[in-house]
Amino acid sequence: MPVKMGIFLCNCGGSLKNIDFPKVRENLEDLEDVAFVDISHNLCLEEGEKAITSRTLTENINRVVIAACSPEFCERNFARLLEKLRLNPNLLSLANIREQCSWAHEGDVTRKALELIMMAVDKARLLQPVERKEVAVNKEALVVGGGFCGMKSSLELSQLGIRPTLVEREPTLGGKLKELEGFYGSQREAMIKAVEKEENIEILTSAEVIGVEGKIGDFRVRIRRETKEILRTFGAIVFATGYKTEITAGDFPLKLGINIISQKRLAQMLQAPTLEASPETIGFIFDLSDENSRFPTLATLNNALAVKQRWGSEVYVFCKNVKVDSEGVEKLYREAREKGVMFLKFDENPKISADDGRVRIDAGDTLLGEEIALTCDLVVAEEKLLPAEGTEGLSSVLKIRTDSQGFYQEENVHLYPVSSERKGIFFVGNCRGDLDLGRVLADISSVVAIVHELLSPGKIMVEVERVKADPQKCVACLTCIRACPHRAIQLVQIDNEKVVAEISQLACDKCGICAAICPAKAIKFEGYSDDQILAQIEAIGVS
Amino acid sequence: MNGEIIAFCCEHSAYAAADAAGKQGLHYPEKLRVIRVPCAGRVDIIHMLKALEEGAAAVLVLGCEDGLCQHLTGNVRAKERVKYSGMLLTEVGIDGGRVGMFNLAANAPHKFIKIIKEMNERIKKQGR
Amino acid sequence: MIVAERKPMEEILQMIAPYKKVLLAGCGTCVAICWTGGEKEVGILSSQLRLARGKEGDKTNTVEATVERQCEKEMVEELRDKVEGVEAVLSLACGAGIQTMAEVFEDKPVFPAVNTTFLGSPEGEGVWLENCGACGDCFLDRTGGICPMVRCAKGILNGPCGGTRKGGKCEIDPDKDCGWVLIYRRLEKQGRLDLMRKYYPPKNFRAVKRPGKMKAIKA
Amino acid sequence: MEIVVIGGGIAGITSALELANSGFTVHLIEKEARIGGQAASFCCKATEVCSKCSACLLPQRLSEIASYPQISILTNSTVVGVNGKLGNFQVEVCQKPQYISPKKCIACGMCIEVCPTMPKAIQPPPPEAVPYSYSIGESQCLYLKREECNLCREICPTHAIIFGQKPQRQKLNNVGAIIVATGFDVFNAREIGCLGYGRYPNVLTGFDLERIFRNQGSLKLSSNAKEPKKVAFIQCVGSRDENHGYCSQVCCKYAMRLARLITYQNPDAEVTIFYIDLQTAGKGFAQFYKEYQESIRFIRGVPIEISEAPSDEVEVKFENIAEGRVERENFDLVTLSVGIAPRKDSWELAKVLGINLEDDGFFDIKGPLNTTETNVDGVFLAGACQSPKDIPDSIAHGISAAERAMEVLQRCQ
Repeated sequence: MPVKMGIFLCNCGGSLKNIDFPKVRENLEDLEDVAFVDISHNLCLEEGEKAITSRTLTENINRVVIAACSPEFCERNFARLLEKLRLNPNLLSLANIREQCSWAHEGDVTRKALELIMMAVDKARLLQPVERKEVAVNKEALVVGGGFCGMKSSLELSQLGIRPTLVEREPTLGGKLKELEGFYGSQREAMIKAVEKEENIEILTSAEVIGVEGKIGDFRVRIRRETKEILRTFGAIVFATGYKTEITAGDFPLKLGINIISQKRLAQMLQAPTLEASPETIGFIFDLSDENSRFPTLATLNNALAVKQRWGSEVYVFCKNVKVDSEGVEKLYREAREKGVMFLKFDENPKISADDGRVRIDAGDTLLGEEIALTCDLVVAEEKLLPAEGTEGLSSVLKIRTDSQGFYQEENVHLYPVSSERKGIFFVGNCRGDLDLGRVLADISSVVAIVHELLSPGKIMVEVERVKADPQKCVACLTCIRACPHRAIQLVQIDNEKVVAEISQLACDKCGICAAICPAKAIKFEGYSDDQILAQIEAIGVS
Repeated sequence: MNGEIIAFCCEHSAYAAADAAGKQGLHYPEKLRVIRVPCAGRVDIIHMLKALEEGAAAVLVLGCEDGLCQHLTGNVRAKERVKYSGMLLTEVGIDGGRVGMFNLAANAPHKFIKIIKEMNERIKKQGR
Repeated sequence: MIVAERKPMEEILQMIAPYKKVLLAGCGTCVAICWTGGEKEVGILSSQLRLARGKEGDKTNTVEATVERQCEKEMVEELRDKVEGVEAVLSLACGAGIQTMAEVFEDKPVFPAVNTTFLGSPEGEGVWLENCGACGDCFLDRTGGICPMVRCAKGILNGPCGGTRKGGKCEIDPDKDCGWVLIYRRLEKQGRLDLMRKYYPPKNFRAVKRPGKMKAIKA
Repeated sequence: MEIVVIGGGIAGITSALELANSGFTVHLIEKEARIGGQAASFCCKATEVCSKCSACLLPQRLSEIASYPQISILTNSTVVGVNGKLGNFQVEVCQKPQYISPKKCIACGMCIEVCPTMPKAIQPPPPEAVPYSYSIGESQCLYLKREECNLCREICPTHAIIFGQKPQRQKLNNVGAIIVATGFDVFNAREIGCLGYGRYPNVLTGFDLERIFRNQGSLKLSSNAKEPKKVAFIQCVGSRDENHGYCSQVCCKYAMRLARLITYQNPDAEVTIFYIDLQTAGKGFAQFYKEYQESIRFIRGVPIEISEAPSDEVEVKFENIAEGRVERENFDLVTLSVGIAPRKDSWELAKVLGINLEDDGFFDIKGPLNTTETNVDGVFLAGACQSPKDIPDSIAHGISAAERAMEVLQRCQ
């Protein structure tokens, strides 16, 4: 069908005075393929919409060029309007003559406005419709990790009508909850029971994920359960693989022993029904190696309070900074101080030495401005929060990047909070970093909300051929597959012979990296194709 | 074309920054022509060369801040391509600095203006 | 796969200096995959040439074409119409392709725009490693599938040289693995270490640069 | 089913988008003339590299919500009455007169040209404002004062200006759930008199700095129009004191980011940060801190007093712990890192909704595992109105509240 273009110019209520609209129209009217050029006062309001509608229908145009304000304001609305008019929304081309022309310059900018419109016109000529269709998705979700996050995510998912499968590599559910006492410990039994009772949740214990293929809506996951391997498909995957704590040898000068212990060991001692002799002086130390974790502060405050309550010991905390930036921690800190816990803040790491069966700490206190020497019966060492065992292996199975500490996800604020670079794969809780309870809970419900939104309709609307590799030109060099940040491309065999790259429209996030990198120029990104970009470049300065 | 500056602007950041500059009434040289792209990673070497061939004085690729590319590597790739294009230009005796890649955020109109003005100064010095 | 690198611009400009209208012929196979002579690179070089010549006030007229395999006469033949319309051909294919081109169009000067460097395999995105020296006398059967002629900096047939660094790195280039350490480890894994004890008489060497590595600068 | 979201800041916007994506009709009720909340006035703090302040996350969401058909935005509006229960609330909303209809205004700026007052009674919107429409200040407008002038109304091409409006009340029926996302008040530094805020021109708050960088792109002192050379940041102003038993969670980070921006723009600048405890936790932030430990001077302890010194400088009196004495030092600029305070009018809304406030004045939650639910079924919390939160946390909390609302509604149906 030959191109027939309608151009609508909007003078924004007559306010774009530094553009001579009649002159612009004059220059555009005689262009090839242009059916008409209309000037309007306010295309964005109802009357503008009516004008576009009637002109488009009566003139029977098949390309729409609109010169108006920034696409940020108007693109979605005009695209919607085109759809209403049974025109493919991709046949719309916009020129931003307000924010980036009239408002950005002083004096007459008619020429620039005309050029911007010419760029849009030349691009419009080359635009092709992009059809959309619904693709069915698998409505089941996979949750990996049967700890607090995994169980809570599964429960919330099932409440929203998504059927989760919960995979845990241990023989029983519970994860780190099994080690914790107090508030979390009290939640453990109730939670496990609730998960087991929920018919919608399928539980696979002693099972591990060993392979993930496919894309959102259709992930093919290989799970090894004891000796058997199961292949299952899921619409989305939520990783809640948790953390581990560790005392790193390099960070702490002395080895753990009877009187240098971990927080975990202390918690166990506190739980023990009897103790030979309760320690008189206890020292806690953290901030020795780095300061990016809230975990040591929280563990110290909770345990220090428990020590005070249970044994009444003298408690000293050595640290650089008390990390109080999560909900309720400042109150906990105050309570600890009121109960007599002493906080000593150092700049340089304290010296820790053995002293006749006890432990001596030499530290410079910045608040007192004095050197302090303290001999403790028990020293509780700093524990680091690290990704759980196997996180690295899983991330390479998933082809997903980890941060410098090995946690899932690079810090990219656009991907925050729980989404990964692969659509349909999510991370919650401490497997993606050091989070406190409030943040963990927010993680869980936000991932549940996103998964629900994706899967519950049972289908996703996709643009069929927005980005497409031409099988005739593709040489299967794998460049695009290696470059695609969203892992949306794979090789497929067509007509039983040639192997070519195929872009999954479900997984594709429309960035165009593949189109730019393809050495055979086989990939076309409709709307931003080479032709369309070059047409815009060539249109500059022609008028 | 006659000495224009072409800026390929990522729609997640630089394009919005350009809009914000207009909204705040911050003025910049009229010779700027913005081409909207979905990610700086879409911009290819040939786009930059073609623009210069057509007579542009300079080409800018403006993408998201380092580490903030929605497509993870788009802005990094763009930077390398710009570097490579600069080398190709130097090879044929053209100032490689006439192509440039800069990172900025959607809410940084002042940075946008600064980039455009600096590039304009550069090409002015070369008599374009 | 054949790996090639683009020639320095100066050289290319000199070659085509006498000709106004030039055909840039790419090849869609090996050199396309190693980002040197496919359709994309043809476009870039052609634009670069126009920029270079345009500056001198002498605009080159370039024609661009890429065939699937330039080493095939039948495929090169498809370019006849285009070749007839130009004064010279600048080929971005490997040495084999350039020669086929020159053979098919005997009356036209055909120039190489690339240097064919080695037989390589991709190591990752944009990186190719030389693994094979195309010596014509393969003995990978005895070295666990690792060629010491190429992977050893000294091309020693009965190695290692004795200068291997800690961690199995090469004496000459500490960034590279010692080829013979790699061979030892491979044979060890296969339980065929006895092969290390065998002596191999000198081979008939041909000039090969080793070990070659080409890294594309663009992404 | 309809849902009301009270508050159009980053948390409320996120909740609204999430709910609308799941098919709900959302009424977003904003007290101010524009949505965007506090985050709209934050600047980009990137230097050579991005400092991950997340302030740039707002513009994209704003432009998305502006053209979302299932979300109706009611600006200048407050919730004045709520009846009913989960699944069927009736929400009464009062809308202040706007004079310029945001639905009709196309921000062409013709009204501002003809406005005869000085300063102009009509003001343009800030760059990312949603709705992007002009507003009229009641105190300057001649018509609103004495019905004297009608110029803007005559020239407006879309007839968007309407005078003589009265506050309008409307009832939203069939509201399934209410999400409260009213955000926070910036702590008023005037409350701590000895810090001199409001008295000395070169004592500013962190939020002031954000606005200055945002609007001007660089920091110049108002007194001499020069870039400040010696800058001090004072942490925990309005946090962690006798009246505020919590950490505001954002101030250490914004102070360090702003400090870096200042030293980047003016390499001669020397920045000192006075602090109690540095909150360096969070992905990658410790690394950030490490890199700047050398170039920024950190002093433990919060200054006692700030007074004026000659030539527009500010004198800071602080305790030098290492030396054990009180010291005085002059700075070109002192920035008070003010914290997040609960909204002053929280209790009014709490009364209307029947929800509880906790000791610090933030809205109270149902239990430690329900950080978005309140004591009233069907009323949820999102963002910093529940407790101090930075932008990413507010976003996560916003989505979280939306999810809880969806789940509860699904259950009650």
